[in-house]
Amino acid sequence: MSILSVKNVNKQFGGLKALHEVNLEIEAGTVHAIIGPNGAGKSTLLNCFVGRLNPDTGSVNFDGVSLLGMLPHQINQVGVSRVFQTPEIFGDLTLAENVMIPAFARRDGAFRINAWRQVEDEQSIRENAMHLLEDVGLADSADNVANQLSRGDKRRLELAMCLVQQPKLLLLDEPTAGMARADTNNTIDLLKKIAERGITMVIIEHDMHVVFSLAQKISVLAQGTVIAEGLPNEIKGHPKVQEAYLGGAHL
Amino acid sequence: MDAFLLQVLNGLDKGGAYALIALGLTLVFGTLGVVNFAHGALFMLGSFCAVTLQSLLTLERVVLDPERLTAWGTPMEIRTPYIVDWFGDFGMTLIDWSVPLAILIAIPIMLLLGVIMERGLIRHFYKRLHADQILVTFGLAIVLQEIVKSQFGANPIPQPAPAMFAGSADIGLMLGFAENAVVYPWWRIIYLMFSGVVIASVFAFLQFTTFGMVVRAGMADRETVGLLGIDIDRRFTIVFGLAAVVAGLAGVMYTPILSPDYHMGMDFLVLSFVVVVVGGMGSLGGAVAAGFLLGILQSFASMNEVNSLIPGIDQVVIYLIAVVVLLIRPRGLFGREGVMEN
Amino acid sequence: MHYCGANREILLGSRIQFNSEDSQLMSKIDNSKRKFLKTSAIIGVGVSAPLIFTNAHAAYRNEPKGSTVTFGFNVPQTGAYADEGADELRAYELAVQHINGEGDGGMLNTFSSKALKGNGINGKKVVYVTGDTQTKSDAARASAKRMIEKDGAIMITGGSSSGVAIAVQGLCQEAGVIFMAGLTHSNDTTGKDKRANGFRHFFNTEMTGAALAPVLKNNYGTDRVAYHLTADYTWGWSQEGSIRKYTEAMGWKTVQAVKTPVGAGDFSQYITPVLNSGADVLVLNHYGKDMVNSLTQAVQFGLREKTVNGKQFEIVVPLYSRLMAAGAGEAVKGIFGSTNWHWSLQDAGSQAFVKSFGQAYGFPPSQAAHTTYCQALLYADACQRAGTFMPSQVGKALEGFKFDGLGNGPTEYRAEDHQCFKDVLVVKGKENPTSKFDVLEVVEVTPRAQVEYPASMLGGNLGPYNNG
Amino acid sequence: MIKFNVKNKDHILLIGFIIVVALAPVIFAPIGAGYPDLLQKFAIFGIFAIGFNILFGLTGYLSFGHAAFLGVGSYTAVWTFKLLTMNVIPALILSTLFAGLFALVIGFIVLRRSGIYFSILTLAFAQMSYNLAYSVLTPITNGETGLQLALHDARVLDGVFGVTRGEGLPSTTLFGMAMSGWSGYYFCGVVLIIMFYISLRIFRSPFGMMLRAVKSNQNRMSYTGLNTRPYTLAAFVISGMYAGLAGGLMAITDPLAGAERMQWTASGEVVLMTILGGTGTLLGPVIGAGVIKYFENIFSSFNEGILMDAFSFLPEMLQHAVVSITGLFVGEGWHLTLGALFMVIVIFLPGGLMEGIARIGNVTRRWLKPKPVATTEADAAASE
Repeated sequence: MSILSVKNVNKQFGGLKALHEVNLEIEAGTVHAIIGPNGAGKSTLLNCFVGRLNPDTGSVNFDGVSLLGMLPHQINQVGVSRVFQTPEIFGDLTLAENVMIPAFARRDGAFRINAWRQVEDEQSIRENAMHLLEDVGLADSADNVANQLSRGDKRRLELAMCLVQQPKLLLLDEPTAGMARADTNNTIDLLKKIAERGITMVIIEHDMHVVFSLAQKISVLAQGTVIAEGLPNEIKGHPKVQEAYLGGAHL
Repeated sequence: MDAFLLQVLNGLDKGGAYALIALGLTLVFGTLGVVNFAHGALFMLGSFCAVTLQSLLTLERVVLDPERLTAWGTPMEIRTPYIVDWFGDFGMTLIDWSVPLAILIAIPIMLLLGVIMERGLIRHFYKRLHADQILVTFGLAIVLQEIVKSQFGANPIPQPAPAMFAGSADIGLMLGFAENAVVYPWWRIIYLMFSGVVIASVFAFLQFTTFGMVVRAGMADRETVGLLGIDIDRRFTIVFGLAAVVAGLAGVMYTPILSPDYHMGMDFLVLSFVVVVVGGMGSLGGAVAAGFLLGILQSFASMNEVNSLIPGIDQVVIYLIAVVVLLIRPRGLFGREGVMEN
Repeated sequence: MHYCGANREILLGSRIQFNSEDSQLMSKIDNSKRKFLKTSAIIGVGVSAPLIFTNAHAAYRNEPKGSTVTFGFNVPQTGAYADEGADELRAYELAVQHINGEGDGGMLNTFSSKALKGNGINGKKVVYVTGDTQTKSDAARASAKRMIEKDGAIMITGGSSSGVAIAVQGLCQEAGVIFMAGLTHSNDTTGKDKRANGFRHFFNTEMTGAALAPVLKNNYGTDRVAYHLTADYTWGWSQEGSIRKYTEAMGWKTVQAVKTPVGAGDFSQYITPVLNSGADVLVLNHYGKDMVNSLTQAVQFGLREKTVNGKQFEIVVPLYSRLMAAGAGEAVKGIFGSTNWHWSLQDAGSQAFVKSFGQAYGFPPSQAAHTTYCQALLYADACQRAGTFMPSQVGKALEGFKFDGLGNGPTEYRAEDHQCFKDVLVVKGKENPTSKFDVLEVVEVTPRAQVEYPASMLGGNLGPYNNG
Repeated sequence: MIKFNVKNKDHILLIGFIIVVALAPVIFAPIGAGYPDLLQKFAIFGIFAIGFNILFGLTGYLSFGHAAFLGVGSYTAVWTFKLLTMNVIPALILSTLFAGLFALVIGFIVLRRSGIYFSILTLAFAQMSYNLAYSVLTPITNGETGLQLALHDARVLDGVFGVTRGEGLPSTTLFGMAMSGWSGYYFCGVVLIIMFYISLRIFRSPFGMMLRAVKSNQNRMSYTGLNTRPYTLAAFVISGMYAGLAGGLMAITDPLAGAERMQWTASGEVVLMTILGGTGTLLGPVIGAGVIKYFENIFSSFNEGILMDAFSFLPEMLQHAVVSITGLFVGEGWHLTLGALFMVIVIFLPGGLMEGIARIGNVTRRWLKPKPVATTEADAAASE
């Protein structure tokens, strides 16, 4: 069953066609990678899923609901979480707080003045958050300020923040960008574990090692259109893909 | 029609002053990223350059006249400025021209003050929070104005324009209106031209010199310029000095219109911020455009016809425009995304 | 109400006494025993602080129980009127010296009432505390409250604007002390907003109108068209109203009256329409910095060189302050206005005051200094005559009090509104000043009869005295 | 764990705060501040700054127009006295409500922008309010003179409940207890404690955490499913209500409301109070408010006489020299001291006075028991 269905999406910036008639179906419970050279429109497409951009024409449906015209926080509330290329966390807050905030968002909705109860009274939220921090291996520094973390740890924190919301769809924008090899492998392992829980994931990634370690299905985007789609093995030898990547240097 | 023309002139004149004050402020914003609440104080210090020169030129030789007594019984003092003693009529001319002459001393003094301020204080606040910058520069502004107050008192000190420029020009007569229809003071016309020249010079300096190119690049993208290995620190110092000079010159030339007092910097502070923000943070062209826009609209709002229609509009027009502009254009007239939004 | 205990009162009083003694006699022989006393007095204030919760059984608010009585001088020390405030303070220091029998006695020698003997008031030495009004109502009330609540001031005096005067007057009424207004010119101070505990020596816009109009008539004729620029607050409106009333009565027309924002700085947009309006007189109902700027700029626009309706264009500044007029420089020359008092007056009282002020400070006093000096003296005299400092008794002693020798000719503190009635000066910017203090010349001393009006005209209600 | 720590520390903080407020007349007497009016000002501006800190300290939105809400509160309170009753409770409630309403309207507009653009928008609205209150709105505000009580005021409720009219102007009461002098101070003090406690709860609540998240990263908030606008608006309105309450208290202790209370300098003052004391800390704003009001009222009152007295132990020549130098900083020069203080604090204590206190605390603690303590972070958490 397809959980995210993208039909005939077009997006233009001035004279530049960023997306052209993009069609995409994401199967529930799978890891779907979107790859493509720089400027292919991957990030634009992702932004159309989360409400940062609105497609000029076409439709984006998530779980039967149209995402068009919805604001980012509304889209999150229907079950889509996103990890950014450069980790977006609450740098001035502690790790525990970083994870508690999304937990509150899931429990209390987009807005609630919960001003009289104290954070320490919210034991279940905190336990939940600590649990997630343990999952990503950051429980020891739960009460440290998030800004002090390394880039890889920030990414893990961001993942915990998304996972605490138990999303139906998790979008990852280059989750290993700028990471050392060891860190990358750790992240792959972590993502594999997440995938095993049955969470649908869409990954944008340059690193083919990551893509082929995780993805069950791959779509290739070039110059704003999907030029190929299929299982990892099919994509590996696809001539169009080779061409798009200038002789397949990456493969 | 003549009333309209007069208000346009008023607006341009005001706009010139606003633009001149805002120019330095936005320059410091754009390049150094510093919210400088002491900018009004620089304007005030500039005008006190004129006051200082005037009091130097009119240093007097005091002779006591034992024949005549003051009302409280001490001998009457007869005072003659030394400079008149030495140079006679030429001395009188020098005193008469003290305001334009003050430009000559204001440039080095303001440059020096600017450099000292930047090196001694502002520099250490580049990386600090804007709130900290506000507090420290506001404190500096108070300290500066209190020092001026202790030296010159709180009352305004008259600074007449040279006698040559006293009185007004009947512009209307030249344009075919009736006599006295469009009359405008010579000094204000000079001020308008002066602000035009200063604004043009600043733009030319930034446009056509290598130094200016680097500064403009710095305004567009500070980090990259830093990465290029250009010694940006020294340039920042000079930019701050330049801003101080521009504010100072605006102050010097404004003294015949507004007798300077120690508090005038604070009076202009809010206004200059509004101008800069309406223009768009860090946009030089925006500051100039906003200065003239606000000046002209303020003049028109003060017309009896407008004011009787909407009572009190002249009191709030500046702020009203600021609100409207910011609601329509989120970053002011020519502001860029991401500047001073956090 | 619960106020400072008597113990604390005395300790505070003694501390303040030392202060003012020192300020009066700058060069005195130091005395180590006194030093010890002072120190212990200051510590005493701290130790005795809890006593503030005990109730003093005083007959009235801040009744002086020791050997001293405390005045509170509330003047602008920061902001636009700081120089005027400094001058007021100088005059107050002089007044305190004279009341305590130091210095040359100043106007006490010419004052018609001889109650004060130069030994303080009711046998008590006068000491004082000071505060900064900042020319803001809130700040002025806060500093007046400090002087009343903390320093035990029996009377508050000073100020340089009507808004502040009315605000502080209201406070003194509530607190139960006497307020002797400083420089305040709005009708409201002793009109709409008058209070039993408040007294004003300074004149008001009504008197300015009545005094100025005949002089304007003599100099500019009856066929004139006036254009008013008015500072947009209560004093400005009051001033505009009075001038219009008296000039229109003698035949002038008012073509336009425009309100200008306070502190506008640049008035060009208000001045430019004047020439084309058909007006041949511009009345600037501005005071302080606004007056300096609007006058300088109006002259710059060449208005006075123009001929309109076949007549020379003229500018009028109804209320002059010499200190501020100096800020306008050349622009004031030949411009008519009014003032409460001027140091060039030749009567014995004025000369005595100018002499002692000039000798103490090296320059002549301003009208603000004069009015505050008079107020301090008048209050002291009333207390002496009443034999007490109780506000209601002192007030009764001031009501209807007739006196002379304080520089404005025979004067009366009218009982109905606590306003002084005296001669009003019409002045003109001097063409050939001999010194930087010689800015104005007196063109006419308008006799008191000409500026009197019925108290009911300005409304308001004194209410009863409050003794706290 | 930290939870336990925070709660305990909060209790100690609150109890300490109550003790200081209760004993303020004694504590502040030695420095010359132990009289009702100044202590009332400490409490009132403390409330104002605490409220401002909920907006600025937590969300990072720097409002330069908060004095407008204070002014609205004051006008509302005086009008309540004039029209309804001299009892202070309705005035207090109405001034808070009206200020909140005003803040809701203004906030709805200005919160469309952030950063300096937000600051200028708030400044613009406040300056418009001030200018209009000073001139055109005089029938409502009584302009420059300020809104005052009058003998013939309606005071409908007082009439209904048969409160007898005296000869003179009535004074504000709390069911018969006069609200000037010491009783006025204790009323303000109790309100201050309540407002401090509310602020403490907000700081430690999930809502407070959301507000800190706004300051930290609005983008992340949106993608976490949180709508930032209502959060900022709520903070804006809450702090506006704090300001209105403070304005109401000003009118209660001194029934006069002047337009200058709304001027930008008054808005700037609360900004300075907050930064001076320590932005985002619980106690900092109260301390900052106290310091600034102390300078305004006490430093300005030191005249030459008092100085001569204070330095009379010096030889005469030296005495005059010292007096003329110190004279620059007190009396009419008190602004200079304040300006210099701003600079010194921000240069040497970036976290405001609270940082200074924390540093002193750390040093003493290290000095008392020289083992490595992990309390520093807990301290920071407690004060943040």
